[in-house]
This record gives sequence, C-alpha cells and structure tokens, in this order.
Amino acid sequence: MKIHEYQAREIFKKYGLPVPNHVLCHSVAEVKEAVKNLDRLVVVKAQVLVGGRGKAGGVKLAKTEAAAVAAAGQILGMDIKGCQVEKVIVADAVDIEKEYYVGLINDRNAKSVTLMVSAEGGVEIEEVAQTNPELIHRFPINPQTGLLDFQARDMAMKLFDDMKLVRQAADIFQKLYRIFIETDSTLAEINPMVLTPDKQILAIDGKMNFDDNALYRQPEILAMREADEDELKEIDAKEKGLSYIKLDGNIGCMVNGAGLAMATMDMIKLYGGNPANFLDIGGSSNPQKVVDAMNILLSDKNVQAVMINIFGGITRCDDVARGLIEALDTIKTDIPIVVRLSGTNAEEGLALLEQTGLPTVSTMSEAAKKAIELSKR
Amino acid sequence: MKIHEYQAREIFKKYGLPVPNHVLCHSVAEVKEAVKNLDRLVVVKAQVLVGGRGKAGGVKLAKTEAAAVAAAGQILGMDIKGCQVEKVIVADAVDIEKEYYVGLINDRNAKSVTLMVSAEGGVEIEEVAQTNPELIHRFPINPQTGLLDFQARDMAMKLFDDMKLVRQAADIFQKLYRIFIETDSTLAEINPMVLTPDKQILAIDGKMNFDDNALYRQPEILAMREADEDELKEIDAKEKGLSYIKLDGNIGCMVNGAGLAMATMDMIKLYGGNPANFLDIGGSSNPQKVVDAMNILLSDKNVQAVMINIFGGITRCDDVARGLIEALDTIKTDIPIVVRLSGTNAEEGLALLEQTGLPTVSTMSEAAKKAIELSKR
Amino acid sequence: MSILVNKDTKLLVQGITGRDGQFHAARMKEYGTRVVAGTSPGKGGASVLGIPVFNTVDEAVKTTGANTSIIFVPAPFAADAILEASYAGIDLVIAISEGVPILDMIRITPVLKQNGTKLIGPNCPGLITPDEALIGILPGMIFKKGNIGLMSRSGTLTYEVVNMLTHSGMGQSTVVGIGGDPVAGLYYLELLEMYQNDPETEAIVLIGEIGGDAEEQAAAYIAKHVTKPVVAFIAGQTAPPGKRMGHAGAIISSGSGTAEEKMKAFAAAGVPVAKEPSEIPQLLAEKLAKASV
Amino acid sequence: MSILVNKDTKLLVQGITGRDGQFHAARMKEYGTRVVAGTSPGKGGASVLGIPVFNTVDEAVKTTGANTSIIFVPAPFAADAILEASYAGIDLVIAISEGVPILDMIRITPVLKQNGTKLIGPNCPGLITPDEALIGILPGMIFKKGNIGLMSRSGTLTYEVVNMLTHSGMGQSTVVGIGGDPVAGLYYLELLEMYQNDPETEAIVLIGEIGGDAEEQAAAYIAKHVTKPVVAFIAGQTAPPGKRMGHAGAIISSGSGTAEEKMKAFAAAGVPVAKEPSEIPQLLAEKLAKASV
Repeated sequence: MKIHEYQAREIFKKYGLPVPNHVLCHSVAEVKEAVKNLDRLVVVKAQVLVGGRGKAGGVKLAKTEAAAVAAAGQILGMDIKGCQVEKVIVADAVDIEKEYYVGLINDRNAKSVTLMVSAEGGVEIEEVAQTNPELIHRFPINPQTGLLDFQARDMAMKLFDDMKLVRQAADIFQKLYRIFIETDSTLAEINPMVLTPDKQILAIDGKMNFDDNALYRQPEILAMREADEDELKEIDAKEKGLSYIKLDGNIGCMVNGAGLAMATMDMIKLYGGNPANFLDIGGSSNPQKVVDAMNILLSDKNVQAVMINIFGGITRCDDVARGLIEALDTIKTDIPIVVRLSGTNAEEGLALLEQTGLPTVSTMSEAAKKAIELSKR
Repeated sequence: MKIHEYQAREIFKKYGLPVPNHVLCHSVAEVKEAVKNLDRLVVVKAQVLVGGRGKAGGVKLAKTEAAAVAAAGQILGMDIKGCQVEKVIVADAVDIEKEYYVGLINDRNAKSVTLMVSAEGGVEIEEVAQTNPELIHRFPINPQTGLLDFQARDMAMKLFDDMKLVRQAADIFQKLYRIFIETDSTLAEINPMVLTPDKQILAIDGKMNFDDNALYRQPEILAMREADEDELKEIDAKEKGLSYIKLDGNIGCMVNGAGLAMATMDMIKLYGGNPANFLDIGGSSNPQKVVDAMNILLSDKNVQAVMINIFGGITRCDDVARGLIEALDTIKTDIPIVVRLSGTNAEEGLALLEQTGLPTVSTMSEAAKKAIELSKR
Repeated sequence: MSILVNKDTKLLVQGITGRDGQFHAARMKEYGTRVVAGTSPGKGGASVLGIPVFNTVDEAVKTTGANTSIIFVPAPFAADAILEASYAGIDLVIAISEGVPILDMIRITPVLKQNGTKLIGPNCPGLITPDEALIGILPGMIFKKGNIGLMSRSGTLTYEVVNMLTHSGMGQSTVVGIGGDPVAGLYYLELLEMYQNDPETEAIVLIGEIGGDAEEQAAAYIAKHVTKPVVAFIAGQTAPPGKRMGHAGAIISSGSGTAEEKMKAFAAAGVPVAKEPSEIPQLLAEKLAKASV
Repeated sequence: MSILVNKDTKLLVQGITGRDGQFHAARMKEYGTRVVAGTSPGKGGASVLGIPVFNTVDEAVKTTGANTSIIFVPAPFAADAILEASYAGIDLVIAISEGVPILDMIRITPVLKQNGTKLIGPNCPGLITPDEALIGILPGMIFKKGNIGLMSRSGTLTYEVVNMLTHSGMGQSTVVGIGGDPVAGLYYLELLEMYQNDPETEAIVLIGEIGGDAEEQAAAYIAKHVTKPVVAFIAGQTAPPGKRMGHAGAIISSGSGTAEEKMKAFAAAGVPVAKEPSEIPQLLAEKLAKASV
C-alpha cells in the first residue's frame, strides 16, 4: 500500500523527524487561505501516488501570495502519468546546501531491513544505482538488535564529517528505522534529506509503502489508504479472493496461480497477441469466483477475447468445469472465450464443457493461439 | 525505585491488563465520596511501600458505605512497619475461585528477564519457593525474540487447561513483559492473579520496582517517585555522589568503596560493636564529599563514634588526608572519630593527620577496635 | 537419496484441526507420507484421521520423533508456529500459510539460523519426493519417480511443467516449491547445492519469476558450482514494469529484476531458457544427451 | 601465562578523550600496558599521550590490531560501546562504566555470545597481570607478580586484600575485578576454570558479597572441578536483609543470598572463609602448605 507525501510527512513528524511545515489543500481557495500574507518562500507540490511529478510540472516555488495561488491553479487538476491531481501541499521552502538520499527497504537477499544512504540525493538516485553503485552505502540491519547507535553513526559518517551533523543524521536513521518497524513498511525513503546553510538536516520529501499482508495489524496506516481507480479495482478483486492487475492489451486472461498467470500472458505475447490483464483466481472451483473474475475482466472495454487457463491439481478439472458452466450461465457476453483445462481429470472436464459450445483445448499454446485468432475476428 | 500498588495498577491499565477499578483516596472524606451509594463489595487497601500490610490490618473488605468509611478511618494514619499510611485505594472486590502468582524479574544467572508463574498464588509465594520450588515454573526470556506467543501459551498451560483461559493468561504474560521492558523494571509482579467463578482472569494486586540506573530514560516512572524519609536521605546522598543506608547501630562508618564498606561493618560486628550505617564515599578526595558524608552520618542521633576507613588506590592517601583535614575544619562535633588510612602514600597521609589530634591507625581491625572503645566512653 | 525428504521423514502437521490442515493431512497420508503427529493447542489428546494431536510441538516431537513439520495456521500466527517448531528441534519446516507479514519473516530468520532449522516457504506449495513423501498441497498424482530435480517460485506453473515432464517420461527426484514471498527460507542456491550433491538427481529445472535477483544469483552459482545439466524458465516476461517498490526496490536488487536480465544471466551461465513451458522436456533431453556424450 | 591479559595484550581505550579515559590511559601506559589506540567519535586523527585516536572501533582494530578494549564512556552509552567493540572483533572488553541499565546488559549478552566476545564488568575496576598489563583503574603499585589468582566483586576491598597479600610476600598471577552489577560478564565459574588451567596460578582467592547466588555456584563448581587451593571472603555479613528485590528476588536466587548461606556453601566445598580480610594470607599459606605435602 502506498501513501501520499503529506501522509508520510505526518508520520515522520509524529516520530520526531525534522520536517518543514506544510498545509494540505484541496482547492485553490484553500491555498489562498494558506498563503495569506506570505512572507517566505514556499513550495507547492502535487500529491499523487506516482513518481515523476517534478518533471511533469507538479512542483513549483512561490514567493508571493499571488504566485502560490497561480501555481496551485496550474497544478490542481493536472494529469500526471494518468493520475489527476486533487490535492497539493504548500510547504515551507528551505535553503539547500546539499542533498542526500536515505532509504530503508526489505532486502530479499540479506533477509533483513537494509539502510541505504548516499551523498548523491535527489530524484536521480536510481540512475546513481545503475551507474555508480559504490556511491550508495548499504547496511543490512540485524532484526535482533535493531539499528545500533554506533552503526547509525558509522553510516552517518559516510555522509558527514562534522560530528554534530553525524549525530543529527544518525538520530534520523534510527527514527526512520523505528517508523519502518512499527508501521510494517516495505519502503521508507527520505529523498532528499537536505543540509541547510545553517547546518540543519531536514527531511524534505518522504515516500512510504506498506506491507499489504500486515495491514490487519496497522489500523492507523490502513485508515490512510487513498486508492485511485485502478487500485480500487485491484483491492476489490483482492477482497473477492482474486488477484487482478489491468494491462493495455485486448486478450483477457483468467488463470489459477500467479506464476501460471504470468506464463499465460507471456505465451499470448509469444504468439503475437497482447494480454489485457493479469488475473489469478487462486485454487478453488467456486463458481462465484469465476463469475466475479469474469465480471472484472469484461469491465475492461479493450478486451476482445478471453482465455481461461486452468491446471487442475488438488482441485480436479471436472469440478472446475462444473463451476465454469454454472458461472457462464449467468454471464451474458458476446466476447469469444476459449477454455483450456489440463491436469487432474482434464478429459472429464473437457467433455463436460462440450455442452457450452465454447472452444476447448488441452494445452496452453493452443489456447493462446486460439484466443489470438478469436480476438481478430 | 519502588512504586505504590495504585501506581502499578495505573501502569497495568495503560497496557490493557485486566485490573478491577479503584479510586485513590487521601482522607476519610475522599473515601466517603468514593463509596456514595455503595452497591457492591469493595476492598479498602493501605498504600505503603512495604510488604505485609494484609497481616498488619491494612486491607479490609466493606459492603456498605458506613463499613468502607470505618475501614478507611482505621487504615489511614496506621503505622505499617514504620510507614504511616497516607493513602488508601477503594477497589472493586471480586469473587475468587483460585489465586495464581505471576512475576517477571531480572535473572542474574540466566542473564535474562525470567517469567515465573505458579498455581500457588497469594502472599505465601516466598514460602512456596522455599518448601516446594517445583511448584514455581520459570522461563528465561530470550531478549532477542521477546516472549513468543507459543512460549507464553506453554507457561499459561501450566496454570490452566481451558484454552480460553490459557489465551487470556498468555496475553497477560506478554503485556506484563512489554511493561517490564518499556519501563526498565527490575520486578513486575501480579500477586495474586485471580480466576473468577465466571472464568475471567484479573490482576488483583501489582508490585513494580524499577532500575535506578535507567530512570534517566524513564521520565514517567521517575515522576511517580514517592520516597519516605529514609529513602529521601538515600536519594539525597546519591545526588551528592554518596551511597548511604541507615542501620540501627551506634558506630558511624565512612568508607571508600561498597565492598570495603560492607567489610568494615562486618569488622565492627566481629569485634562486638554495631554499625550505624553503610556509607560509601566512592573514589575521590574531594573535601566537600567528606563534609557531606559526615553531615549525613551525624544526622543520625544514635551515632556515638565514627570510623573513617580509607584505602588509597589511584587516589593517594596524602590527598585524602588533606581533604579530611579541610573537611574536619568545618565540622564541629563532640563525637569521637578514628581514621584509618592504608594503601598508596598511607604514611604521608597519617603524618599529615597528626595535626588534627584524631586517633589514626593503619589497619581495619585496629580502627574497628578503637571505634568500639571510643563509643563506650 | 533425493533431497530434504524421503520415506523416513516423520511429519508433524501444525494446525491439523483446521480446514486446510485436515484436508491436506489426509492427502499426504494417502500418498504414503509418514504423518506421525498434529498439533492444535487445546485439542491435545484427540486424534485426526488416526493421527495423534498434541497441544504443543515440543510434546509432539518428544512423543513421536517428528523431524519435519508443515504449517497450515493462518498467516498472523505462522511466524510463531515456525519458531515453535524450530525451538522444538524440528529440522525442516514447510510453511504453506499465505500472507505472512514480511517483517515477521525477517524477525525469525536469524533465530532459525541459530537453531539450525531449515525453512521452505512461506506461501509455498511444499515439496515432494515421488513415491516417498509428499509434504505440501501439491497434486501427488502428476508426479513420477525419476532423476530430474525441480525448484520453482510458482505453484500451478510448477504442476504444468511437472505434468509435461511426466508425460515425456522424465520422472523427478525431488520437486520443491520455494514460494513467492520476498523473504523466504531455502532458495535456489541452497537447493542447487543439494541437487548437485544428490546422486539421484541427473538434471535440474529452475522455474523463476520476475522480481528480485535470485535468478541472477542462481545463474552465477550454476556457472561456478553446478556440473549437472540445468534448464530454466522465467515467468513474467510481459509483466508491467510499474509494479515494483519505488526507487529502493530497483536499487536493492542491483538490477531491475526483469525477465530479460534474468534470461541474459542464464544465457551467460550456459543455461538454456525455455520460451514456453512445453519446451522444457526437449531442452532437458538435449542437455542430458550432450552430458552423456 | 596468567589469564586473560599479558604483555602481548594490545589495548584500545574507548572514550579516551574523556576525563577518566585520558587519566587512566596515562596510568595504564605508565604501568607498561600496550595501549595501542583510543576512540572518540569525531576526534579521529588526533593523538592523546602519543596514542592514536580513531572515530570508530573498527578503524582502530584494523589499523592497530587491538584485541582488548576498555570502556570509559558514560553509562547510557556503555552498552553500545561494548557492542561496537564486539562487532569489530575485539576478544575481551572491560567495561568500567558505572550505572549501566540492567536491561541494556541483558540485551547485549546474547550478541556477545554470538560474536564470541568476553566481557568483564560493567561497574568493575578492571584486571591486572602484574608486571605485564594493567587494564582498569586499579592502583598498579600495590600488586606484585606471583602465583595467587584473585577475583572479586568489590573494588577497594580487593586492593585491601591484594595489599595484604603483597605485604605477606604473596604475589599475584592475575587479579580480576568482576564488578558488582546484577548482570555482568565473566563471573566466578568462568574465571575458576581459567585459573585452574593456568600453570602460573597456584592458589585462588575469591572475594564475594551478599546478594545473588554466584558464590554458592562457585562453591559447588570448586568442589567438583578445582584442585588448586581456594580461600574465600564474603563481605556484607551484617548488611540489612530488607534491601532486596521483593518476592521474586528471593525466589530467583533459590536462596536468599545471605552471607551465612554463602559461607555454609564454601565450608561444604572445603573452602576456608576468612572472618576478616587480614586472615586471608594465613589461610592461603596453610592451604598451600597442605597442598604441597
């Protein structure tokens, strides 16, 4: 789960991280109110859940009331990578002497939370990772001890020489680690963390993602969820026991199992088609699930053919076939559907499906080719 | 540092432990107010920092307003082991089916926090420890994992068979452990933890001690401190860099080092005397410390002679002698004082002390004998 | 031989009285796995399918000598169940539970290491040594005893491949579903070492997915340490690149975890990568033929 | 020989720029201890008394080969300093700092064990192998090289006893002040084993105190494993019994930690207990005379 920058700032503040003040605004009128008698430099920042808003013009400095209001007028309603900007923050701007990167992430390899810091802060950190990986310092944190004082200090010394700054930065790292652990984060970034000319370290922008599997024990984080349309669809699917991600193609897929679902998409591509989605219905022959999945799938107007790919394991193919028949009874659609059944009791299943008149096949490759062919009619 | 039962109850409640309601009262009038229209059984309990208040009559049940007020009248002002009762709580009484003991303590041997539980709860737990140690179950908690769910459950199963009760108890153990860790406790006891006839587990009485060395990071605990007169003296001494504990004898001791101070007391006893105190002035020749120590020591009216026992190590005896001379200049007293100096530069120190006219010796045994002799004049 | 489990494996089922636990305990027993015990706190003394149930893993191990455990408890309690098995001296734990918080896995990892416990999963289908022991939720009937070692991050995709192998007459030594979670137990490197050392395994199939860099690491390991033929398949070549975890996600894997990079790594290690699952038997046959020359 | 430290010990002083650190670094150096480095974050590159100062223990160890560290940092930072030494590969850490929270010590104990680091203290005066290495705040001039091993929970009481030994012509192999805190590093049992195995140590003096049951454990250990003569002294025979930690304090030590019980335990183990410190040399002489018969 992702949250907005303003939400990350609120969490940071709660834990005592040094964050400049900001006001959240939903309209130009609110911005006008927030910048009344403006006597300092502020920055108006779009609040969207996608990256790259700076390049898209979603971040603007303003020194006067009029300039701030004008900036907000331009930013609010703007489209950034498909997201419409509905909120901005007006934050105190600070003088920046130097920018740094600080990030915590779950590290698959080290099987730990890893702290990453770099003196090359700002938006280009991914590029740094590609071109100069040695400029990013990593420290896998032992979960049994947490980030010890001396370890935090060691990492801070990679960014600063002045011991006062080292202590400030080390304190920030430890607080960020506490936030990470206590909120079940999967990512907690301060980028940039900045040094001001008067030798203060501040967190200027924050980004946090959370572990969906841990939301059950994070009610405060869950309450922050503000999903966009696509995500709402994914969340809705998840609540129905389905895993759905919309893509750009025209062949809808319904598969049991995530790996098989990905392999199915790959197969469609391999034979010259274009998958419209990833959709994993998990391991059940429940007809309702098939109905739900089909409804979600067909709500995408791009879909011109559907490929159902089921490998029967513990769930037997004849049971799955019965579920499909029941489900297809309630779904009325003109979109052509091809069904592939394989594995346990596949033959019985395919025989049962004959009554539906749907084209059935027994291998993935055939199914993919057939779906592509049907989509072109 | 110790706290009162009512304070322990407040901490317990904050962490969600099941504790019956109570009201803290400082006077009979407050009790009267608290029990207006009493319609249930309550227990009036003296709030003192010493044990054994039950046997002393400091705990009384009451079913009516009049009975509760009468009980409070008897208890308030009562003397329990030298402590005057200045506060009582009026707590809801509960029906008890069975009593249990739950305690957490810093375990020297296991070098861990150890959970102890017993189905033999109530005040006689020390006796159980002596006579039937096998009835007390111990579990040293690994600080790196904390008290894991299954471990808490295992311990709870030693007290209960019913899985609902096991889960209730396990939850209590884990919360008590969290309290212990987060408050730097040295002891956290629920005694008794009781089972009611309607199968609820409640914490009826709580006792908590805290690590004095950790109070610097426990401002909320420190704010709970309510010391009695003797403790205030000890705290005052501690703030002056001294460690002082009052005893019942008549020979005051001033020693550098805790072990040597104890050995000095033992020596006085060995030769037929009676030490008036434990007083460790630590490792410094600072005259002010000697003045402070002497003032504390002489504030005890039982003192009839003073034995100063210094072993010079890094601190040289001649420096100590100079400090003593300066200090004794400002202290006017008729109480006889014997000084023993040994170790580094002892001879120089003893020579310097000749001007004071104080009897000086070079061994502990001589000093003890001399002090006893002087105390009998 | 085979790896990890065989006919001597004595299995404990944690959460045996739950819906899934009971269902799959029956399946595993039917297959011939020696299911010696189950646990379910508060139900100690009962019996499910003739399998004795205990309150704690410790009791179960002491009474039955169980050395392997499979976990069906709900995700919020899975990490604790794994630790209970570990502290009770279980050698190998297979965690089927799906949806375990990542930080739970990170917290238990060093404890398992200290206790010397091997873990497979969580969120995995389990593993099987055909005709000896099925430990998990895999459909036993599609497997066939043989000499191909297979490991995979996927569930049904594994069955798809196994089904093809079996139909091509290529039986399996041991098939391991390592699970799809970011932080999990045994992974490619440990299993590659085991397969390499297992006399019964002649060739290895590795089924990977996008995300992370475990496949890249496996490729490097194979180039250096594995002499047996290996064939790979990577799922997710067309998966959208947007679905990853911000800047740091890309940084940490020192690569972006794309299928393309993984396939390149395997190519560099001399491991053929199947374009679609149905190619795998053929690629294996070619590799085996070359190896036997 | 001797135990724990000798003339090859390469000492690091953590907190060398503080008042105590600097003072005692000078003393130790004067005594002849090889003080090879100091640390003080932010003062790396400086030099104190000719000793190079580093920002981190890791740098200090890598540059100077220090293998032992003494800690003078204030109590709230002591546990972290001990861990920094431990992770940097220091073998033996001596923590002088007084007032370290007990839970800090409990937290670091398993880490030290995992890293294989030995700890003495905290709240201890340190240790000395006379004429070879003084590591701590002990007054070097009262010690004399010889064959008595001495360990003690006290500071000045130790000096008192050592002074008597030295005046009686009984030199010391190694004298260790283990410190008076409830949770500490090396204790009687570990040191008894070292003294027993040290060819240079002929007899052992154990100075105990009331509280806990370490002396009782030591007595039992001596009866079972120590063949060298041991003499003991217990301080606090007249200490008030009220000063203990509630019910649990008494329960946990499975005994009430009184001097009487400790003396009884030593008597049962055949260890003579001195009534006052001045008796110790005589008791030792008697024991040694018997042993040499």
